[in-house]
This record gives sequence, structure tokens and C-alpha cells, in this order.
Amino acid sequence: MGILADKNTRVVVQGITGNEGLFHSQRMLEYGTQVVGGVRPGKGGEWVLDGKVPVFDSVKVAVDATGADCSMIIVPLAAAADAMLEAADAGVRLIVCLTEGIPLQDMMRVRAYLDSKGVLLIGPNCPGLLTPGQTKIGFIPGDNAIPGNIGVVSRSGTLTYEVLYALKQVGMGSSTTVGIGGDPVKGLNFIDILQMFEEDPLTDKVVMIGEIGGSDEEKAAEYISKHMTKPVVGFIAGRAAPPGKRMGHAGAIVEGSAGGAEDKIAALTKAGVRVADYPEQIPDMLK
Amino acid sequence: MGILADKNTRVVVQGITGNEGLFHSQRMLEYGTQVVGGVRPGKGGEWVLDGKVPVFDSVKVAVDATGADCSMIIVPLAAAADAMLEAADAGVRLIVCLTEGIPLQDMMRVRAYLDSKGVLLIGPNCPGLLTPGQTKIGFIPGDNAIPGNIGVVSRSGTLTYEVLYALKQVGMGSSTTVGIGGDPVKGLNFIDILQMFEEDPLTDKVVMIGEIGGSDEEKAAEYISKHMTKPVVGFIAGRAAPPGKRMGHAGAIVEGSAGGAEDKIAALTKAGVRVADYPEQIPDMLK
Amino acid sequence: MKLHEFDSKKIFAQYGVPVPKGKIAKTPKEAGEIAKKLGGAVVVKAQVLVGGRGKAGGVKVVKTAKQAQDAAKQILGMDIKGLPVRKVLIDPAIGIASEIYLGITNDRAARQPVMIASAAGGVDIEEVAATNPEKIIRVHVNPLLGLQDYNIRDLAVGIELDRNHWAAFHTICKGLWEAYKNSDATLAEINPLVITKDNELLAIDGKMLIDDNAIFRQPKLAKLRDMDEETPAETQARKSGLTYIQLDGEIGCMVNGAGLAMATMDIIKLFGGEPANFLDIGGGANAEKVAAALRIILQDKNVKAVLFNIFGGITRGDEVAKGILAALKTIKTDVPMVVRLAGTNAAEGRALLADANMITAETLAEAAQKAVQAAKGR
Amino acid sequence: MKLHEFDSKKIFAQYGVPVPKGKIAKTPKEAGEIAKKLGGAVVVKAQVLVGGRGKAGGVKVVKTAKQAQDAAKQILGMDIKGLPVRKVLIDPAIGIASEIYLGITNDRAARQPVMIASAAGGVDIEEVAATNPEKIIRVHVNPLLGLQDYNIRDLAVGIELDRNHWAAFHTICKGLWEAYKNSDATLAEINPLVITKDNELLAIDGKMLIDDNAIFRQPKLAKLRDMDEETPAETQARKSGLTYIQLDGEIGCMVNGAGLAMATMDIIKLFGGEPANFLDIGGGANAEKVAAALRIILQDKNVKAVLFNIFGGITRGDEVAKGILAALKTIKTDVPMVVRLAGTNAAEGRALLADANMITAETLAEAAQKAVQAAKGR
Repeated sequence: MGILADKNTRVVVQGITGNEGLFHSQRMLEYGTQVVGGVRPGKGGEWVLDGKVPVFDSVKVAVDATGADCSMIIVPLAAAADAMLEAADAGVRLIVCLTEGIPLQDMMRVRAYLDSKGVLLIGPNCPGLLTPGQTKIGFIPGDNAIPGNIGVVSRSGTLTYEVLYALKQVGMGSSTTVGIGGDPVKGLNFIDILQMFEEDPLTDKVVMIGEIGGSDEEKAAEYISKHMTKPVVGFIAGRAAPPGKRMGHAGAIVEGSAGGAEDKIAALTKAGVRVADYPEQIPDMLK
Repeated sequence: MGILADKNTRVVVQGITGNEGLFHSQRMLEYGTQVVGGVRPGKGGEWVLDGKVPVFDSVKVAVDATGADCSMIIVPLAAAADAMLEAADAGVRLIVCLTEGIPLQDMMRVRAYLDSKGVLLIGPNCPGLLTPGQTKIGFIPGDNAIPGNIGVVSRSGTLTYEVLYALKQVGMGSSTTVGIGGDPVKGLNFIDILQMFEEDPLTDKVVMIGEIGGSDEEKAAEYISKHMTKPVVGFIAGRAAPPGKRMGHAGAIVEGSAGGAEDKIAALTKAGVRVADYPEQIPDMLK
Repeated sequence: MKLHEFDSKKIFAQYGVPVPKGKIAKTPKEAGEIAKKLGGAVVVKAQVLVGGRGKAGGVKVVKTAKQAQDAAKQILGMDIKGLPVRKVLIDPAIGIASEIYLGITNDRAARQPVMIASAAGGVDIEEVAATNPEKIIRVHVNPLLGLQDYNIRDLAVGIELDRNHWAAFHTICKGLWEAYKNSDATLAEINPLVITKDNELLAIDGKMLIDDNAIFRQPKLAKLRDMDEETPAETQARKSGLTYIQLDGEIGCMVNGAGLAMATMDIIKLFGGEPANFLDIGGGANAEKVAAALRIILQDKNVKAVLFNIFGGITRGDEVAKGILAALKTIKTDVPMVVRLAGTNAAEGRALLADANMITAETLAEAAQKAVQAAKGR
Repeated sequence: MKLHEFDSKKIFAQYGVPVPKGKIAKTPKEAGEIAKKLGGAVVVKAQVLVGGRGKAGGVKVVKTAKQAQDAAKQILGMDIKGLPVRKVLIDPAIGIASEIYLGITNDRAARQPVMIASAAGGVDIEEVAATNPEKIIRVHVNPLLGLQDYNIRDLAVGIELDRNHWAAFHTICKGLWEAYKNSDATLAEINPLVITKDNELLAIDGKMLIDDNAIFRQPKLAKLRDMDEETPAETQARKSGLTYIQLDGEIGCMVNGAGLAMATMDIIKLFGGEPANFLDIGGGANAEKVAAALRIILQDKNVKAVLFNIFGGITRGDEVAKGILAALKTIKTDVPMVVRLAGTNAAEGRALLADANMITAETLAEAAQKAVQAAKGR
């Protein structure tokens, strides 16, 4: 059983009738994820994916009908903040928001509201989570990963695939992999996930993938040095990035002297984390 | 020790430099209440009440300087909602808001925010609370009450004085008296206080004073019948009020068939509460 | 404070809610002119602050300007549930396909605004709520978030609104919410919100109640107050900062605090009397306010005795006594008065009144009994 | 997106913040005319989207219209930190008694907006923060509540603002907050907010950064974008939905995902090369987007090799391959290309590229090494 979801997790997909929603819901079903319903206002009563998944008009109706405890959001940008608030009010325990490009002020309001309701959020602008062999909620390609004892947490989507793929090449697997997303204001952060891995009996070692910008990696380093007993291997993307330039992720701005790759690597190293030079080195460092 | 405050409770008074603020703070000091500071933006650094109480520019500064855990608010109407939010952010445990006439929409926002912070509120538009012999926070005339084993909770200010006075005439006293205020959206309600009395080792019997309008008394009756072991004597004001007329308190509107005095009395009676015809009967009914 | 239909719809329109292009007439002639300008069939509607005007004949649909003038003449002379009709609204008559109810009010128990919709609009919504509760869709709005799109979708789905109307319904819900919020309303209601035969949404009737506590920051709305809503005595009281409600009994009451005032009325009744009014002088009332209150009580010719019940907390007994004495200097009256003062500065107050030929009492029960006797003795 | 001083102040003024009555000039003649109309001394300020224009000579205070014209002539010819000055702002010169800093930005760690004030305004606020941190007052604003009066009081008390200025400061803080909120700003800053010799508060300089993620709902602000902020290639990329940043190296990169793109740059450097750009084609990029990206990379004459690193998740390898092939049909190039495809539909992609004379690699390390070799071999 993963730290956040397992084969019993019941997922509704907000935005299931869109192209991306259908494509990824199909893949999740194939992987074994319990996609118990979809939401598309005005299309309640229809069925999608060869009649396997019912569509509901609202998350509340979907949760009431299916007993879902998790919502995955893959709606257009302009509808995403509303979708998260709706999911929180509908009573799910966990929201995984894949949609990218949500305005910062919206995210501050959404996060404050979700916190007041005690609802967990992964993302937005993230690849979601994967409990290999049990469930995948999001984009992470399931065939890149096998079950194992390594917890993976990452700010970057494709870098995560890269690491899982490298692990698989040498027969190593993951207990849970969480892509927390690269936005400056998001749901669960490194520290939250690291704590879950520390407490998870199925996780023996941890991989943490960060990048330049913000100070989340520095805070994670402090947390690791104080609270973690399990070994952590890290990687920080962006050493070659020139200061002051935006590298795609809203969070990936080198703000003055803080948030640079070297500082983050130094902080992690000081906390006892072994930091890889490039992702493919990670499997060796975990041995 | 009272259910909400005792002689160790440290109180800051927001609005202490106003006429009413000074008058009631003086009385509280005389009663023994630890009025450790006052707040009046722009007058920080001054002292009031014969140099006994320092004035601060903000609740936060006052709390930091004095270790206050309670704030009493006696500010002008237009400043009251802001004052409650400020107190909540400054980290007090308990807010007693005496100011009356706060718009309903403001109170809904304030209460939602206070709840998210876990801060207790008494009021607004209330006479405050009295733990006889220990502390008084608000208007309730201290010389009307003596310490004892009777918990008093009331929606009405002067009716509370009336009851305390009647109790004192026959030598009966109160463990804690709470005037929860008559506004439709407020802080602690009957049920919250009844629960505290039920759990309070110093309270043996309870007096509950309600009035027409809303359904708080009906809910309290349900709570009493399910959860209370201590005897409760009740009084409901407004039997002579004609339906559809507003009797001063915003909450005191007879809404359709609900909220009438007879319904409330019936609900309480059914819950095992003895209901007095007029306040001066109460002491006898407690014997 | 209640707003008239016309004012309510005007406010809704400011926030993007579509309403008919009607106008107010104060005379039959004006009504005819407005109807002429609008052209075609119109509806003439009495503007009064009570429900049930339709059943009382206060709403008429007519086909010509001449008929509109006649209808206005009839309606402007009416008295509906005791309120005179001084204005009529002339709206173009609308071809109605179906009627929706849409409203926002405050759910006090939930401490949240609640938005209510029903596909069974146009009729008495309270009756629908009682007989077909499943036809009423309630959606709470978090006061820190405000109205969200999903709240609106829940309403649209709940009343099974055709998807073609969702966009218009969204605009109307948002507009109604803004009107409610920015006006400090306790109720903002469209009933009916119609789907016209041209397949458009239109707010045919509107109603707003404004939170009296918020009038201080709503100066524009304060000007819309209709004085007919109150009796002259009530208006006078409001201006003096008193809460006064006239009743049918013979014992005038002056009390501090709403709860105690109600308890005082109750005990008068218990001992066989009938209260002539509810009067709360509020907390910390000064002599001037007390004098104004006494004058208002004595204007009521039914009053055969006055009962003062003042339990001093914020209010001080001596201030009350001074107010009574001040009022009695200007008002000649032989109505017997029973005074019961307790609490803050009660002794000082009693001393001041010692020479004023008043009946005094120690307890509330005693005071009530004496007042009932005094009223009967006259 | 950065806004110019003039646009920022115009927005602030819409929300009630007092600003000088200046105007924009694009020619020295216009500058002279504006100065004449304003009368008296004026300040001529270069409008460029970089800091430090004062030190670069881009701000001049002059006494006459003639001098304003001359100053504008000088400034309009300048190039400040690589950006050409195309506009100057002519503001009346203000007698300054003292200078305050006031700004709102997002505290990402606290996930809340933070309002910042300092009595040490007018100078480099970051330097003040570093050397005299106690002079910087920070007040967080709860995102569900918005700016409250007590937040403003905390700022006023914190900077020890004279009580006479509190009311004006309150209006300015509220206005700045509304500007920040309604414009989806990530920064709204007044520096300096001056107390004039006439004892009034005035926002002399203003700056706003708009959240790029929110531009979609800020159509009015989107029109204010200054294209000088970006290189033409970056503009082109933005319009194609790509994130592209030009750098100084010789190895062009095309990667899906910002993190992987950075890691790809890092590994190029690790193996002795220098990346020519950062380029993230985003998730689910189609053939068209890939072709546009390749064209942008090859426009850079420094590029001596191109490295494609695509790890398919949402993005599909075959789509990427199709895009590369499509682009190569229209662009004649002999720049060597190294392709590494993995993940979704990678095999299909590799098959499509089999005949296109490309260097392939299995791992990222292998791909980087081959790209560095290829670039050096030219």
C-alpha cells in the first residue's frame, strides 16, 4: 500500500470527457486504477470509455454515487481553481490536480481553503502519483516503474520518468512516486512527502528530485537532517541555468542569491543527502 | 476556575480609550480582572486608568508585550469586524465582543475565519462573561452575583442580570455566567456552553435563558436530552410577542411557525428542562 | 429594511441581471404615458411592501395605454393589507414559457449564505417548500470564498435547467450574488425568473431585504426606505435610537434590553394585563433618550399605565430617573406609573424619583402586578 | 510580464492612489509641449523595463520646457542595460519631505500575499533589507480575507508614520491592494511613496509585474506588453506555446518538461559542452509545435549541434519525430542532430527517424556526450 493511494483508492476524474481526460483515464484503467466516475457538468448520465465509467454533473453527486475518496483534475486552465474547491467541498480526501498554468493568486486562495478543510492536494501542474503495481493517478507512465522499496518525490515531471526508468533498468522499484509539481504555491511539498516516506514501512530509501528556484529544497534538507533516518539520494536540475532567467516552471527563478543550484546541493549534502550529477547516476548511488 | 476564564485570564481591551472602554475596564479592574493592556491604534505608549494599564497600537503588540490570552472588544460598530479578525491573528484564545449592530454578512465571514483559526468567540452584542469572585469580562454587574455552583447561559443581557440578582437574593451563586448575545450569527452558542457546564466539576445545575427567534433553543433542547446529566432550568422570553414583529434583537424574529416561544418551551420541557414563567421563579426551581 | 420591487430590480440590473424595461408611475396619467411608450401589452403592478398583492387585485395585465391608465387608477386607490398603494410599476407584458425561483438568503444555523433555486417558480415558494421540498435546491456559499462557479452549476443541475440556458443563468446568479453582497442584503430574490417564449431569461419580479445593521454603510439604499413600512411612532423611535413596536394593550412598557423587555411583556400578560408596546431603550441610554421614549409611549391613547423596568448594567438608574423627570416636565399626564429600578445606580435613581408621585416596586413580579392593578383602576 | 512605470501608475490611480499628473512623450518635441503645459520644473524619466535607470542617466530634473525637450532628446537616444529607450515620462517635479517604500508581493513560502513598507524608501530597498532589516515592515494578508484595516494599521505603526497621514496611507494601501488583486500582479510597488513638502502623500514611481499565468484573463494588461522585454525568438516561441530562453552556448536543446530541460543543459555542461538555449516544448506537444521549436533553435547561428531529449509521458515519441521531419523539410541545415527518445511511443518515433540521418542515443548521458562531440567536430 502506497503512502497516499493504493489499489483500493477510488478515483473520480474531473474533466473526463476532454481529449486528455479520456486518454489518461483509459491508461489509468488499464493500469488497474479504480476510475469509478468522471465529472462533466451537463453530461451527467452519460458513460465513457466503452461504457465502463459513468459521468456525473458534479463532484458531489459523483462522490455520493461512487464512494470516491480521490479526485483527479484534468480540466481547462480557467476551470481548475473552481474544480479544486468543488472537490474539497464534495468531501474527497485527496485531490490530484494535473492542470498547469493556474494563476498564483488563485492558488493561494485554493490552498488556504483546502487547508481549512483538511483536504490533501498534489499539484497543480504535476504528473500525479504512482504506486507501482497498484494504482496510478495522473500522467506518470506506469510501464516505466516496478514495485519496490524506493520512495520517489519530485518537482519535475519528465525528470521523474527518467529516474523511474533508470531504476527499472537495474531492477529497482518504487514504493510510491509523487510528482509534486513545479508551481510556487502547491499542495503537498517535499517535507510532507518525506515525512510520509519516513513513516512508511514499505519504503527503505528515498529519491528526491529538485530544481532551482524557491527554497523548498533547503527546507527539505533541514527536515532530512533533523528527522529522517532513511537514506536519501538527491538531484537538483538547473546548475547550468544563468541567474535571473525563468526556466519554464514558475518556481524556477533564481531569486537573487537564494534558490541557486549550488546552494541547494550544498544544503542537501550537509544534511547527509548524496546528490547525483545526472539522473542516470541515481540507481548506483542507491545500492 | 470558570469554564472559560478565571482570575489568571489576562485580558486586553480593544477600544480601551473610548468612554465605554474606560468605564468598563475600570469596573473590571475593580472586580479583580487582570486587564493587562488596551489597544488603540495611534495611541501606543500611553497609559490609562491612573497609569495602571498600558495602551498598545495593535493587538499583536499588546499580546506580545503582556502575554494576554483574551481580548475584549468594545470598539465602534464600523471597526468591530476588523477588531475580531485582528485579535484572532494576534493569537488570543478567547475573544469577547461586546459591540452591537454588526452586519450579518460581516459576522458570517468573521466566524468562518475564527473557526479556521480555532479561536473562541463570545458575542457580539453580548454582555460578556462573569466568573463570580474571579473575573468579569464585559458588562455583567459583578455585585449582582456571588460564586456558586450554578452555570448560567443566556441570549439576553439584562435578563441575565435579573436572574443573577434573583439567585443572589436567596444566597445562590454562579460558577460561570455567559451572555452569548442575541445576534443570529455569533460565537459560542447554547450547545457549546452547555457542554462546558456538563464537563465542569464546579457546576452542578444550569440555567438557560432563551428568547423567541431562530432555533438555537430547540437545538439546545435536543442536546440536553441526549447529553446532559445535570439539571437545567430554563426561561424563554417573548411569549407575549406577536408573530412577525421584530423585537429588537436581530434574532428575535418569529419566522413562520418556527422560533415561537411555545415551541421552544415545549421542546425544552420534553427534554426534561423545567421552564419558568418569569425570571424570579428560577431560584425556587433550582432548589 | 424592505426594498420595493422596482428598486430591487434596478439594483439587480446594475449587476447584469436582465429585467423588463418598465417605469414607475405615481398617477394614472403617467401610467398611460409609460404604457404608450412601451407599446403593446403591459402589466400594472402595485408597489407595496407586503406579499399577496396579486390576490388582492394589485396586479393587472392590460393591452392598451388607455387600459393601463384605468388599471393604474384602480390600483393607486387601493389599500393592501393596511398599506396604501402610492406607486405602480408599468412593465412590458412578457410571453412566459416557464418560471424559476432564484434567491439568496442567510442560513443562520449554517452561518452561511444559501442560494435557493426551484423550477417551480412564480407561485408561493414557501408552499412549494412545504409540499414538495425536493423541488427546492439549496446550495450554501462559503462566506470566505463567495459564490463559486460550481455552486451555480449545482443549482442549474439541481433544477434540471436546459444546458442552453446555463450561460445566462450563470450571469444572473453572479449578478444576484453581487447585488446581495454589495447591498448587505439579508434576502435577494427573483420570483419568477422566467424563460420567455423567445427563450431568454428575464427577472420579472424582484425583492430585497437589507440588513438594518448595515444601513450605516449603505447611504444610497437608506434613501430608498419607504416610510409606510413603519408607523409614525416607530419612525420617531428609530430616529431616537429606540426600538419601539406598538401593540394593542393598555400597559406601556419601557425596559432596557430586548430580552428583559420581552420578559416584561410576558409577565404583564401572566398577571392579566396586555402590553401596549415593546420598547427597548438599549444599553447606556441617557436622560434624553428616556424622555423621548416616554413621550412616544404616552402618545398611545390606549395606554392606561406605564411600567418602567430598568435593570442597570450599562444603563444607570439615575440617568433613567432624570429622563423620566425631564419628560414629565413637558408632558402633562395623569397616567399612573410604576417604576422598578435595579442594578447600577438604582438607589440614586429611586431617590431622584421619590417626590414624583410614582408607584415603586422591588421585583419584576411586584411591578407587573401593580401596573396591571393601576391600569384596571382607571 | 513587466509593466512600465507609467502604466503601473495609471492603474494605481484608477484605484485611488494619488500620482503625479504626468504624460508620456515619444519625441523631444512632445516632451517640451507636455512640460510647457505642466508648467514649472519637471522630471524626465526613461521608460525601460530594467532597474537602475537613474544611475544610467535616464532620469533628469529640469526647470523649463526647453530644458525638458533637451533632456528628452538625450534620454530617448539611450540604451539602458541593453534596452532602447523609446518613451519618456514627463512628471511635474515634486518637493519631497520624506520617502516611503510600499509594495505587495507573494510570499511563496507562506503562500500568502505580503505587504511591505519601509520609512527608508526611495533608495534600493533590497539594500535596506540586507543592511537594516528592522527597517522593513512585513505584513501578511490572508488570501481568503484580503487586506484588512488592521493590516494597514500594522504597516503604519511599523514605519512610525505620523498619525496625520494615516487616512491617506489607508486609501493608498487599499488602492494598491485592489490594483494588485484585480490585475493578477505578482508585484505592485510604489517606490518612493513621498510625503511632499505640502504634507501630502504621492506615488512618485510605480512598478507592476503581472502573473504570466493570469494574462489570459487580463486582456487589457496583455496589450501593455512591451516586446523589448523579449528577444524576437522568445516572442516567436511564446506565440507557439513554447518556453525558450536563448543562451550563449553551441548546443541547441529541445526537451519536454522544464526540469528535464534543465537537467539536459546541466549534463551538456558536465560533459564539456555549453547549452545554446533552454527550450521546453511542454507536455503533449504535437508535430507542429516541434517544428516551430526546431526552426527557432536553428535561427541561432551559434548552434553547432542539436540535442533532442524527449521522455514520453503525455508527449508521444512519434509526434515528436513527425515534427522533426516536417521542420527539416522546410529548413536546409547540416547541423548534426542527436536524438534520444524514451517513454510513450518512443519505438514508433525512432522508426520514423531511422532514415533521417540522425545520431541516436539510448541514455541521456550518451546523448549528451554525442552532442558535445558532434559540436566540437564542426
